[in-house]
Amino acid sequence: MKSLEIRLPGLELKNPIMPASGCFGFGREFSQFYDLSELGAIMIKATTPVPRFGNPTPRVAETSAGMLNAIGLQNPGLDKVIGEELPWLDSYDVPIIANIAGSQIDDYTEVARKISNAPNVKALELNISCPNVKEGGIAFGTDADVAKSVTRAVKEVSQVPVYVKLSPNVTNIVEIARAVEDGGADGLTMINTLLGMRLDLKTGKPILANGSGGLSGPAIKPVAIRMIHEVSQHVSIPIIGMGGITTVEDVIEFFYAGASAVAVGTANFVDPFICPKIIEELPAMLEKLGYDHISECTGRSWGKHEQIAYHRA
Amino acid sequence: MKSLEIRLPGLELKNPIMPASGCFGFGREFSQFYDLSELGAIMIKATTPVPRFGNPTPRVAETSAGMLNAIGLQNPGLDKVIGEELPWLDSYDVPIIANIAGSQIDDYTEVARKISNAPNVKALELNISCPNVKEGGIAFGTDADVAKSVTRAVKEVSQVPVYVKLSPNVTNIVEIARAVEDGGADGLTMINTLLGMRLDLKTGKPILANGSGGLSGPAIKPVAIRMIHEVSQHVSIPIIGMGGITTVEDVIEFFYAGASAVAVGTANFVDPFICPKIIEELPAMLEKLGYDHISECTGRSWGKHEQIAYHRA
Amino acid sequence: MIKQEEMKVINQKEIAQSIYELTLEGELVSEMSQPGQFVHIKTGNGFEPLLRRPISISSINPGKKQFTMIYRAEGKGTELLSQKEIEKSVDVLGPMGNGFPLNEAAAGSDTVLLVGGGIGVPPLYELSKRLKEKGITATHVLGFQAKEHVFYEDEFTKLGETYIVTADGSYGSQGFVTDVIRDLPKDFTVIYACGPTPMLRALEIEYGHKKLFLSLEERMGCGIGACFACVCHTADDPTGSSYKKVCSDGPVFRSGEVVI
Amino acid sequence: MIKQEEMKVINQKEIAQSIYELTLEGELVSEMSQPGQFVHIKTGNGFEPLLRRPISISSINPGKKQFTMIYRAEGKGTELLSQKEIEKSVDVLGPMGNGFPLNEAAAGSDTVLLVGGGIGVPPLYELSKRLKEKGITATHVLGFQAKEHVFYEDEFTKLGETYIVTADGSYGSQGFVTDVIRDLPKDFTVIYACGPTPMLRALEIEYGHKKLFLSLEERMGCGIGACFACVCHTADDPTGSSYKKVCSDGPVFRSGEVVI
Ligand SMILES: Cc1cc2nc3c(=O)[nH]c(=O)nc-3n(C[C@H](O)[C@H](O)[C@H](O)COP(=O)(O)OP(=O)(O)OC[C@H]3O[C@@H](n4cnc5c(N)ncnc54)[C@H](O)[C@@H]3O)c2cc1C
Ligand SMILES: Cc1cc2nc3c(=O)[nH]c(=O)nc-3n(C[C@H](O)[C@H](O)[C@H](O)COP(=O)(O)OP(=O)(O)OC[C@H]3O[C@@H](n4cnc5c(N)ncnc54)[C@H](O)[C@@H]3O)c2cc1C
Ligand SMILES: Cc1cc2nc3c(=O)[nH]c(=O)nc-3n(C[C@H](O)[C@H](O)[C@H](O)COP(=O)(O)O)c2cc1C
Ligand SMILES: Cc1cc2nc3c(=O)[nH]c(=O)nc-3n(C[C@H](O)[C@H](O)[C@H](O)COP(=O)(O)O)c2cc1C
Ligand code: FES
Ligand code: FES
Repeated sequence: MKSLEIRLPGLELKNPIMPASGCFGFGREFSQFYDLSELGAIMIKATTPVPRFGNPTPRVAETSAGMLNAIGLQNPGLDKVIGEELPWLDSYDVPIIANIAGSQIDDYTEVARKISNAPNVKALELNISCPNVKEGGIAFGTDADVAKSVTRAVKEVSQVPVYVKLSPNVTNIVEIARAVEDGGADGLTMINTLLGMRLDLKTGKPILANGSGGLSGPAIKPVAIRMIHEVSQHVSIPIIGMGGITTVEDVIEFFYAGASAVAVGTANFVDPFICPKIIEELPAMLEKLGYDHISECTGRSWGKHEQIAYHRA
Repeated sequence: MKSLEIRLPGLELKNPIMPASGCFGFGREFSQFYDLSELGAIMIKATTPVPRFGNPTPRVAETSAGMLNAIGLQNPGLDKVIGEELPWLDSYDVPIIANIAGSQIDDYTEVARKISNAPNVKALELNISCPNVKEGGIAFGTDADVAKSVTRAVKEVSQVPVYVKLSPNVTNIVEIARAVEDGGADGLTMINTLLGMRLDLKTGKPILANGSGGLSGPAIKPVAIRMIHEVSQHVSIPIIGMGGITTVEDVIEFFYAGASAVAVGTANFVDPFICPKIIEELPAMLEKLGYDHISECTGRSWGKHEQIAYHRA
Repeated sequence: MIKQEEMKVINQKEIAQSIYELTLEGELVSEMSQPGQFVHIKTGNGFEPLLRRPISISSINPGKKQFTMIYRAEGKGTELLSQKEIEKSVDVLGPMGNGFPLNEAAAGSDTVLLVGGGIGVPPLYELSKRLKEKGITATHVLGFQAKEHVFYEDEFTKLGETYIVTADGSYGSQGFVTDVIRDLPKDFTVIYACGPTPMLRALEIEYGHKKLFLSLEERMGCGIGACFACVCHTADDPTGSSYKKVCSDGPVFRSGEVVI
Repeated sequence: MIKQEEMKVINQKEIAQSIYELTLEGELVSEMSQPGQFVHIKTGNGFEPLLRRPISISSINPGKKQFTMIYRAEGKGTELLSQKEIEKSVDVLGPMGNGFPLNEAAAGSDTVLLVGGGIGVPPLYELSKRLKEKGITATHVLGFQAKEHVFYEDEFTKLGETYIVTADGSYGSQGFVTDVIRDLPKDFTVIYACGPTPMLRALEIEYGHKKLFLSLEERMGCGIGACFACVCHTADDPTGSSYKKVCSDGPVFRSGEVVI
């Protein structure tokens, strides 16, 4: 299994596969299916300072090779996450990446300050790209200056490295990526969901109570690959890639694009065993393709292959 | 068939179904399958001042419920389109919407001036959203000011109404839509393709010779619906909707979102009879849903239904 | 425990218009404990459709390791499911959720009513059989849109008194289940119900003061409690942040527990 | 004329490792005129995969309204195709394109060589049969990766001299088709070829001065000439804007006509 170990800022990963935020809760449900210690890391559900109920239902709708969600950052709030969820997760040998969200910069810093003290939280994932909340979320992620400020503010208070989760709903993602790198980000995670909508044939109204929602799943994979390919060649911080991963081949494609680790989101709903399955299949796939270590795949799509070096564990 | 007639600036449509630009050539190939006069209109392949070969091959790659293309605006050039293609098309009773493209504003105005004189060209479609050319194309469609200028310039020289084709690869599509409306656009067509990429598992390199390409097909439908829903409530010019339409139900959904007519792109490749099939199925679907006229569907997803009025034929 | 299994199709037949009865076999059956639980089914290969479909367990045959479900083929997923032929396999995740609490009804002292609407009828069948085993003969009030959609009348009749009501009056009495219940002479002490939300709301209004158990429906993502797609507010905090998940806390709730 | 038809599966069998021979029946067969044309197949329902797959026509039986194709199941689409069972239907669009010009070879005066590589071999079979009907016995040089991929050796041998060459030498001679051709004693006047692009390029370099017809492969969108996905430059304007479409002008081109 040596061939799968990856070292990234704050993270010593047994393997580069982790569930994506919001698609795995705080791990409890999946712990009935397999040992969470098998995972490279866990990106927990977005945490806000106070508990949130989120949006009215229906919150999900299906699309071709994808799904829309408008959960609206429902979460039990910072205190409960720190008091209950993280300690529970600490019984597993797996680093936690805490996804943090809020309506204003102070929310982010409050959550970051406190949650980064939890012993198993090894990195933060700054969610400036949630499309499903009225305030904050995506608004922070679509303006380079704002993205940079919130990154900087969080960096100042965080005890652990900070990864910034980028929204694909932008004209120029490289600009945002560079801004958050400038703001001190230790890494990027991308992509969050694309904004989408589905209407009911009978009523003409949106299927989601919230109107629009975030599109995830295989449908968005080519968009994710394109963005990671582009951004990875313009920043020098590593990228955790996500967006439509369902197979071990997809994982390789994300590495080729420029990712140094990947997260699996929607696919967990379809096959709760998907993460350990991919982890199991990875070594054989690497062997078949002739790589000794997964990190050799990073950035193969780039113009120049020398650039790969800094991503290596 | 009365229930399908739609009147839009420059266009008296027998029905609101037309093939999308680039997915139908200049109609010759499809004329072997059915009578082109059955169509509401035809959006012909992008025309540039001089002939273009386009990008190297491979130019297409498949994705989940979608495809990527990087044709690169291959076309026989303005003279040949005016001299051969349009006269040939004139033997059919169908309005032509000429998709015009270029690398600089002068290209657009040159094509617009000349092509808008062709008797069967009833409207122009200003392609400021092609993701597959180095210069021009999408660059014009991602900046509101530039989009406005090119719209204005084309409006000045065009003999027929001008529809502007919007790119979905932007942070704020409403802003661009308003800018082109300000610039004098008579209508909008949306959406063009999303930027995407696929990498080859063996080589790690992009499957498309061009690297990235435009994502079309069912995968992007929720993105199109979301954008049309939003834009249609912020402009007072009509929208011809497109992006992933494959069924009559999809057509209704686009109308609900705010479209006044629709174009079918990728689906023509899978089923060459798709346009006439949808046209045939539309009246029964309207009847089933309880509408007398297709225009009643426009904007059903909006907050207020009064707004529908101006879209009606 | 929830398991994932490729289960074998033992039988599939259309028992009413667009209504299919599907029997599957596999180890997973031994995990099924309560009536009212559901399974989460991958109806096609690949991404079309992408998500699983929740379908209630209608009857369980632990001896044969078989269970049956009854569903309406309407959308893409259920349509595909209806095409599964005998001997083929179906990807099932289950059993999911918490079903109808049997021990809330006591033989002798309780009079039990089961109320089903449309595709909410199926889980009541296993429930009624289990009640019977406990010595309780339930009364059934089953509502359907129209005659052609009625199913399992005989099966329920064998277990207890059964009233069929159709919205258009084409079979049984005309109207809603609540109309029928109002006219029933008996005084029920425990009611179990499954059906469309308006039906459940009506029952809650009229019979919320009794022991009433309602099986809810909600669009689901994961089906296991991880994605927060299927939450509802708790009744004691109707606008606050406390919640229940239909998939893992439900789908059956005691009336007054959650906002429906 | 190109037609779209749900054709019936008459037979499907694996004739070499991952190589399938599929026979379909339908009216569309009566439109098939030239060897070297292809069909465009929807291998799955719905959007998975989304696009059709181009597969050459390998032999035509107009009397029975049947045709046969031979393909390698490798990706999603061909994999699905290989699962089609007898009596099921397959959505076919065809026949597409322009095939091998039979009239370029004259009985008596011409010595004809057919060169195939891998899944480029199939269309040569109908071609060889047609040549035979014209009184021309062609020589066949067929290249494969390895022994387990070799197919139709007997069929070709019945029509004319047949040399098999494998890249790994596990069957026939070892090397490339060009190695074999160089060693053949005969002087060919007309060569028809279908196979991977590097093979076609090598043939063009060595035999471009002869009558050489090459069947090209390119990723396709529409398959009918409307989308400009499959174009190649013409040889007389290799960097200009003139072009040919592989799907509708080809897939067979005369050597020197287009840049390959
Ligand atoms: C706990 C539970 C138990 C159920 N038991 C049964 C049963 O025994 N028999 C039966 O016929 N139906 C049952 N349903 C409803 C059934 O899940 C839907 O009819 C089915 O998901 C529709 O899928 P489709 O592919 O036909 O429709 P589509 O419209 O293609 O579905 C699109 C999406 O919407 C979801 N969806 C659509 N309708 C519903 C619905 N009513 N409830 C939840 N999600 C929906 C689908 O799951 C899918 O994600 C149950 C639902 C729940 C939540
Ligand atoms: C004119 C023509 C005739 C052909 N005849 C045959 C034949 O007789 N037997 C045979 O086995 N194969 C033939 N091929 C190749 C065949 O089309 C591909 O093997 C097939 O499309 C691969 O599909 P897939 O789903 O297995 O692979 P995937 O990798 O899933 O395909 C993904 C996409 O790439 C395209 N693609 C992948 N490989 C090729 C290729 N080599 N050529 C063109 N498109 C490709 C597919 O069509 C699809 O759009 C022919 C190709 C062309 C252009
Ligand atoms: C139901 C659902 C909930 C999500 N919640 C969050 C969240 O709380 N925070 C976040 O950063 N991303 C969230 N996401 C986005 C995912 O983490 C991921 O970026 C996205 O879904 C793309 O990956 P996928 O296609 O593999 O799902 C959510 C996605 C889904 C489907
Ligand atoms: C092969 C191909 C070529 C295209 N060429 C053009 C073009 O020349 N001009 C243009 O405005 N749009 C072009 N498009 C975009 C389509 O017109 C349409 O906006 C897009 O494909 C979304 O619709 P669809 O999902 O129905 O295909 C092209 C699309 C495809 C797939
Ligand atoms: S469906 Fe995911 S929490 Fe209930
Ligand atoms: S595949 Fe469309 S032009 Fe050839």
